[in-house]
Amino acid sequence: MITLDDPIIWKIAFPAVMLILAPIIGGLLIGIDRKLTARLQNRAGPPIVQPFYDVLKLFGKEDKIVNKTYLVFAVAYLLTVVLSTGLLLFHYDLLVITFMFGLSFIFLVLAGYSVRSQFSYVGSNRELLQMLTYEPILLLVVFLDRLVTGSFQIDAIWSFTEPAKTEPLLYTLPLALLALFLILPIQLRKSPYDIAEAHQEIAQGPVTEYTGKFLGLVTIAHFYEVFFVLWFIGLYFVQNWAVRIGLMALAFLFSIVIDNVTARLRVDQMIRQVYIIGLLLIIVNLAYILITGKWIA
Amino acid sequence: MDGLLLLSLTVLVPVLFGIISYLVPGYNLKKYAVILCALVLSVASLLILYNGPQNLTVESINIGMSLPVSTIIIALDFLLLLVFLYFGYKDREYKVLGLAVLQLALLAYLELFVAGGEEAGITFVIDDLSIVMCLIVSLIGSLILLYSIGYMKGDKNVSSFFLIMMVFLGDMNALIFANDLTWLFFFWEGTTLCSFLLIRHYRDEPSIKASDRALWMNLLGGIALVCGIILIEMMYNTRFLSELFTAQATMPGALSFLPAAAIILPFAFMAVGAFTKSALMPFNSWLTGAMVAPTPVSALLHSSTMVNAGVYMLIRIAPLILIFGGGLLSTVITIVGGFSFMFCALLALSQTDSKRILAYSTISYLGLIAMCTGINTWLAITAAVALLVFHAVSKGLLFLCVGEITHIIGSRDIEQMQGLIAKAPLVTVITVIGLISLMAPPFGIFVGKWLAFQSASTFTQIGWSLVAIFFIIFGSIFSVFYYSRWAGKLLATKPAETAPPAHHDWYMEIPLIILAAGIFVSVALTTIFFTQLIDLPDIYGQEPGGLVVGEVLRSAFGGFSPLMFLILFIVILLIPILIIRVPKTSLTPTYSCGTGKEPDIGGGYFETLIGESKLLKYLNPIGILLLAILFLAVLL
Amino acid sequence: MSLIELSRKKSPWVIHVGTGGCNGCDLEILACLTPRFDASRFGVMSTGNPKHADIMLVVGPVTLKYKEIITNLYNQMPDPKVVIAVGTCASTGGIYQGCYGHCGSLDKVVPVDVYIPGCNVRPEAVIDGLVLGLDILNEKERKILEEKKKSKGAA
Amino acid sequence: MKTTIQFGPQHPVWVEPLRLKLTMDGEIVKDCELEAGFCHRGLEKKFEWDYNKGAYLSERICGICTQHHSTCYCTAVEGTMGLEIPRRAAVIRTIMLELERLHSHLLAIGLTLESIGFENLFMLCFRNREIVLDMFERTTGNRVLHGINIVGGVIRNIGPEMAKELEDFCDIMEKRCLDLKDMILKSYTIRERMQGVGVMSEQLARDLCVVGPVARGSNVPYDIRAVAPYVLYNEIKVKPIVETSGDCWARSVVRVRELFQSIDIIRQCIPLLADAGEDIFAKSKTLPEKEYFTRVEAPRGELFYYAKGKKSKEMDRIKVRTSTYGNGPGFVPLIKGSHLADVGLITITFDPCIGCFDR
Amino acid sequence: MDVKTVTQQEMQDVARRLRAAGTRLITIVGYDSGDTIQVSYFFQPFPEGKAETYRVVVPKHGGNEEVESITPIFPAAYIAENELAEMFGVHVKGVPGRFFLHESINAPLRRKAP
Repeated sequence: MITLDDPIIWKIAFPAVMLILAPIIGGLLIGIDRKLTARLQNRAGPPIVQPFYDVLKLFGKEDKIVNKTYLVFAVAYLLTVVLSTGLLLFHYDLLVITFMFGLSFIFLVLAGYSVRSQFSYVGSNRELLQMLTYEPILLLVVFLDRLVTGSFQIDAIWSFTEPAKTEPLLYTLPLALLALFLILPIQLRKSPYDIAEAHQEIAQGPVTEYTGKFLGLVTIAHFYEVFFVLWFIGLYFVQNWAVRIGLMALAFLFSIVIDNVTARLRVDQMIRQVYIIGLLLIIVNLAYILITGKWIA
Repeated sequence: MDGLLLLSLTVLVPVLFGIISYLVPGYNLKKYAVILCALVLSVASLLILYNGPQNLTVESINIGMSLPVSTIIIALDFLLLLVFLYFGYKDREYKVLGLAVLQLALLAYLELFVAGGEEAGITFVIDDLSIVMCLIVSLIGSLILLYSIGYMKGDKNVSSFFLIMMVFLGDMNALIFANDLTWLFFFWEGTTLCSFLLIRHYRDEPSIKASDRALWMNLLGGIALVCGIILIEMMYNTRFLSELFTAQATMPGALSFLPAAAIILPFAFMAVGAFTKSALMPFNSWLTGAMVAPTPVSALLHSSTMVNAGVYMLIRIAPLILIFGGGLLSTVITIVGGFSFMFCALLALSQTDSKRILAYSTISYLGLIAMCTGINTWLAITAAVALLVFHAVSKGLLFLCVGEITHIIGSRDIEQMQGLIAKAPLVTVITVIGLISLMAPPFGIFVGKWLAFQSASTFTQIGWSLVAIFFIIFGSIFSVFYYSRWAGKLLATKPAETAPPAHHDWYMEIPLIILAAGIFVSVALTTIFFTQLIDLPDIYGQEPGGLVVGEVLRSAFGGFSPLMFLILFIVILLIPILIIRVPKTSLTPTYSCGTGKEPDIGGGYFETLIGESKLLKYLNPIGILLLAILFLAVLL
Repeated sequence: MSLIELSRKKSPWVIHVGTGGCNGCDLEILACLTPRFDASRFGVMSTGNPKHADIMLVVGPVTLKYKEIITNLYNQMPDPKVVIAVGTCASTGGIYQGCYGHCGSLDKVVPVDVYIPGCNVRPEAVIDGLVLGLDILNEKERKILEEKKKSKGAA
Repeated sequence: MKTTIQFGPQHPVWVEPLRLKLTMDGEIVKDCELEAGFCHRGLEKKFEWDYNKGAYLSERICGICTQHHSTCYCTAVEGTMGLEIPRRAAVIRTIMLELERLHSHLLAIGLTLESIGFENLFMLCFRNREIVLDMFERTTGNRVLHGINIVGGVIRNIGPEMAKELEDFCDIMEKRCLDLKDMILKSYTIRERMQGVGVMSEQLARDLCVVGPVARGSNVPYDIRAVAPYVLYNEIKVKPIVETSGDCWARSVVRVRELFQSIDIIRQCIPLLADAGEDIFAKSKTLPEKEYFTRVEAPRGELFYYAKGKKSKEMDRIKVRTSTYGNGPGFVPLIKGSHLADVGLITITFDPCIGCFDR
Repeated sequence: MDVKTVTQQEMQDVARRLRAAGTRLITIVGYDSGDTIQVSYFFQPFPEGKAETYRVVVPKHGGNEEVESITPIFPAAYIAENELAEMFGVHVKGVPGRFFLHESINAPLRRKAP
């Protein structure tokens, strides 16, 4: 008899179900995002399930293909994102998850590069620059996390945040959370840092040349990404499920609001700002950890 | 099997075959000599692996009469320096002349005044580290030899080329096994000579210039090394590396003005020697200059021989530094390594010449290895050895690929390599595999970086740990940048581009295929490698619980399974490759705002921002400053 | 109606091509996407990239220089696709008839499915035209499938 | 090797066709080549017909500044005839011109903001613009192409009730524009993107003889309403609004400030309607074989019509020199050396009207 | 409107003088009267003053008419001169003469000689 307290439920069944639900949640979030954005702009906006209509429609379209290579990488991109989401849900090593998520971006970049198209090329270049921007911050946050909890394992982080042991990570790493919020727009591809897919400059960047099914696959990958990024943020800071979901919602709303009150910045501005502000936040937080001695060697 | 026999197989046989190939007429005969040599070398190295660790003492050689090896080596050593003097004089290169004279003086001082009596000791040590190194040198070296059969066809200096290549391999093997420091010094200078001769292979203006630069920088390193040896003999009273572990350090009267902590000084000198050999930051220019040499030479220098000697030395002395309390020295080595890692990656970002990119990336990865030896924990040294192996395989492969690509398109510029996959699918796919193996999980370099990251997280002083983490993160990201850009260039095809029938030169392509397979095999065997071939001195202790649990690499903070991820990686790429079919009817041109014109793509190397001319003028002084700090750290 | 057909009706992505009109209709198309008229209620999204688009909105008489470009764009759109001629000049040439610089109406260049008359069109008319185009999308797909079946049967 | 990018003719950021061939090094544009003519219909040839129809044709040169085109055309033809239009017609024309400036500037600001990815404010601009279009619809019956100018005057009157509505409209519009101004001028990201980007120095502006907000953004106070007053601008004095920095920011700020200027002018015009007589058009005379040219300050700058009559109902030659035509040489030197991300922005702050440019 | 008719050479001098005085070029208008092509240059003194018009009359001889360019003096004249060249089929020195028109169309505003 399996009860709700059975570790199997939480270790295997729950992650598996979430992995299947992830694109649906991600899609719905994007739908909510579009609706909210529309409301903020005084529009009615599309229905919340619009992203699914879009994807389904794309699967019913003809494929116009440039070559095989970029299709291979698109599928690889999707699979890698799914894989990293799975690793995240199944509580693998955080460092490996971060790198796997980075690998998905590498695949996207290679996909963009391998079509010899003007906008794909520029978009891939920008995608790389974006990676250059957010990955250090992300890794540093992971490192800070390890410094406080003494492990890269998610299980350890979670057991660490149990209130019985010590205070939630949120109290020790508040600025790291802010740094994550700072790179959130890059990962969710939202203004002010949505430069790789800057519609008004380079069409859709690396995604420009995809049609039909493969565009649909890339879109699904994006659903997973949204889920991944929010789950990643929710992962850290508090043990309480309600507060954790609240934090995810906060991050999501934050990204929507920021998207709506900012213009898109240029690449150089993005790199400068994220490096300066992000590194500053992390260094201050690090100093705080070191001074208060809340770290484990 | 007899260790001595194996040793002579790995050291003397290449030299012998080299001489044979030099003497026999005709390319075909030379070819067979080379192939035979490669075979013997590979088999010998595998036998050494099979045979396991042992210590050997070689005192004399019997060829009719008994010759003391030490004397021969000392004689050869002086001869070598005279050769350097000759070249310095010939090229009017006064730096070389001066340094060679200085080195001669120091060597004479060492032999005449410092060297203790003729006490016997272990002259060659075959331990796990040297076995790993020997495997790298012999296996990858052999493949490069095979490859150069195809590559050097028609070259007019091919006889001397093969001779030097093979001597180089033998010399390198000897260097790896040498335990007697004076012998080690001879082999060390031997690699300098071989690389010098190989770099000036084409005998034209740029090669001569580059070779002279390589020579004087390496002579500088030689001086540092000989200083280190002199000091070791003075302070530790031994000339055997293996005896240093148990040696008692005493400050000799002549050096009594130095503080007590200066017993670590010889290792600082040896580290500087290693830096020059590995071309770390202030000395990087010789390695980038060496790109004028034929590509197999570059491959040899970068992957299996020359530069590895430097980091090998660092790994060798790392436990000694730990024993004799050189924490500060280690920290500086970390900084120098990390500095090279990050900034050479940044420099590589601004390059278009594929060989220069590879050169900078080599320096950057050697920096990472040096950094690991600086962190100097069990995990870090493991990371260093792992990186050494994986880097050698991937980098060797990439250099050979570049050589082949140069043969196909006649250019080393990565801009010219656009859409190569349509022209030469095999070599392109292999190159892309090589590139991905240097940046992406789960390949070897990633395993190494992961270990380095883990070990940097445990670095004893948290402040320096942060600096190390910073270097690792940014260096890795920069590497990802330039490698993926290059890979993208290779893959960028026009729609419906058809391939002309490619010409296959199997001498060149078989090594490529073997090395590419080697990348996958090496990842698959990672865990075995870590359990079987990493045996570190007791000073490091053992990682609690061990590094490998089942198929999973595990550190104190986390773990992952390379094999599982390798399989996942292959599956992720194979599924689409097998499933996707592209019908001819659905081919379309790319979106070009409706004009229907094919775009040119390229550029974007940020030369104005991070070009060599911009960065190096700041980086070189900083590198020199770091070296100064290194000595200060020892003396203060 | 299958799920895909339903979503096809719910998610028309448009590409807006101005070929040489007076801008009036272009602006009304923009107005369609903005708060007052908000065609995104029906899932309309302006992509600006033919490879992602289902519906091409063409404004203005096709000028000689633009002729080739509009064929290129049309060929890059994946099936099923609908072309809508927005405004009188795209439909017939309008007031510009007889000018030397253009080749008349849009249907001389690419097949047109929906004509929206008016000089200039009103946003309501544009939305109406879009909705008309949605049904044609599914019809076209059915036709394409039938043809495929036929050619398979013939083979 | 460099990247070449075909920026247009069909490009997501551009409503109208224009092609820029950009040669890039990374993100920086090294060279820029302009190709136009994708909108060239041959209207100057077409103008050689009945001068009454010409007013409608001139409106269709450009759907954004239709009023200015037809006013300028009519004034030119009236000039050849020596025809004096009734005062009421002049007032109505002035009101219409300024209304049109409002909607055109709102459009230009909105598109500028969209080109830097600020969708929210773009939507806001368009929302405000709808009110202006409503006003057009109330007064002329059309949202975009109004068709009220004929040679000799206008064909739609603005009655007292409508004048009242116009007043209300001015109040609402002013309030909304103030909000908009606050949002644009105080936004950090907009300033970050626009300040110092695409700087046209005063010297360059004078050399290239650029017009309109582009010139005024570069501290060249060139405004036809002040330099060569037409319709009612003799009475209603207009002081050119200038900004000194010459970048995208300055050009946009000029437009934002001109919104208030236009509202102010409309406000001044409304009382004049009351005692302006009842005639809204004068009977036209026969077309003499004379030439004449007129200029008006269109939203994008100086608009020039040259008219030459024939001894029949048909015109002999109409030359239209639009404002974008004057600004055309301006953006190529600015794009060179800028970021790719700024190419769209720079061109859009010139507010290019390709329909005008190519005719 | 008063028009001063000048020769091509005088026009160059006029242009130089006006440029030095800070005058703006409004535009260049071409007109085909049947047997001549009239090129009118419109200038606006700046900051104030009345617009000035200068006219150059080029007699037609079968498409080989040459007009001196003022683009070196007034960079703003580039597009206008281009248009003049392609619309009337005259050669304006140093100007490519193909900007707006599709390659299948030549000199649409040129009239047949009476």
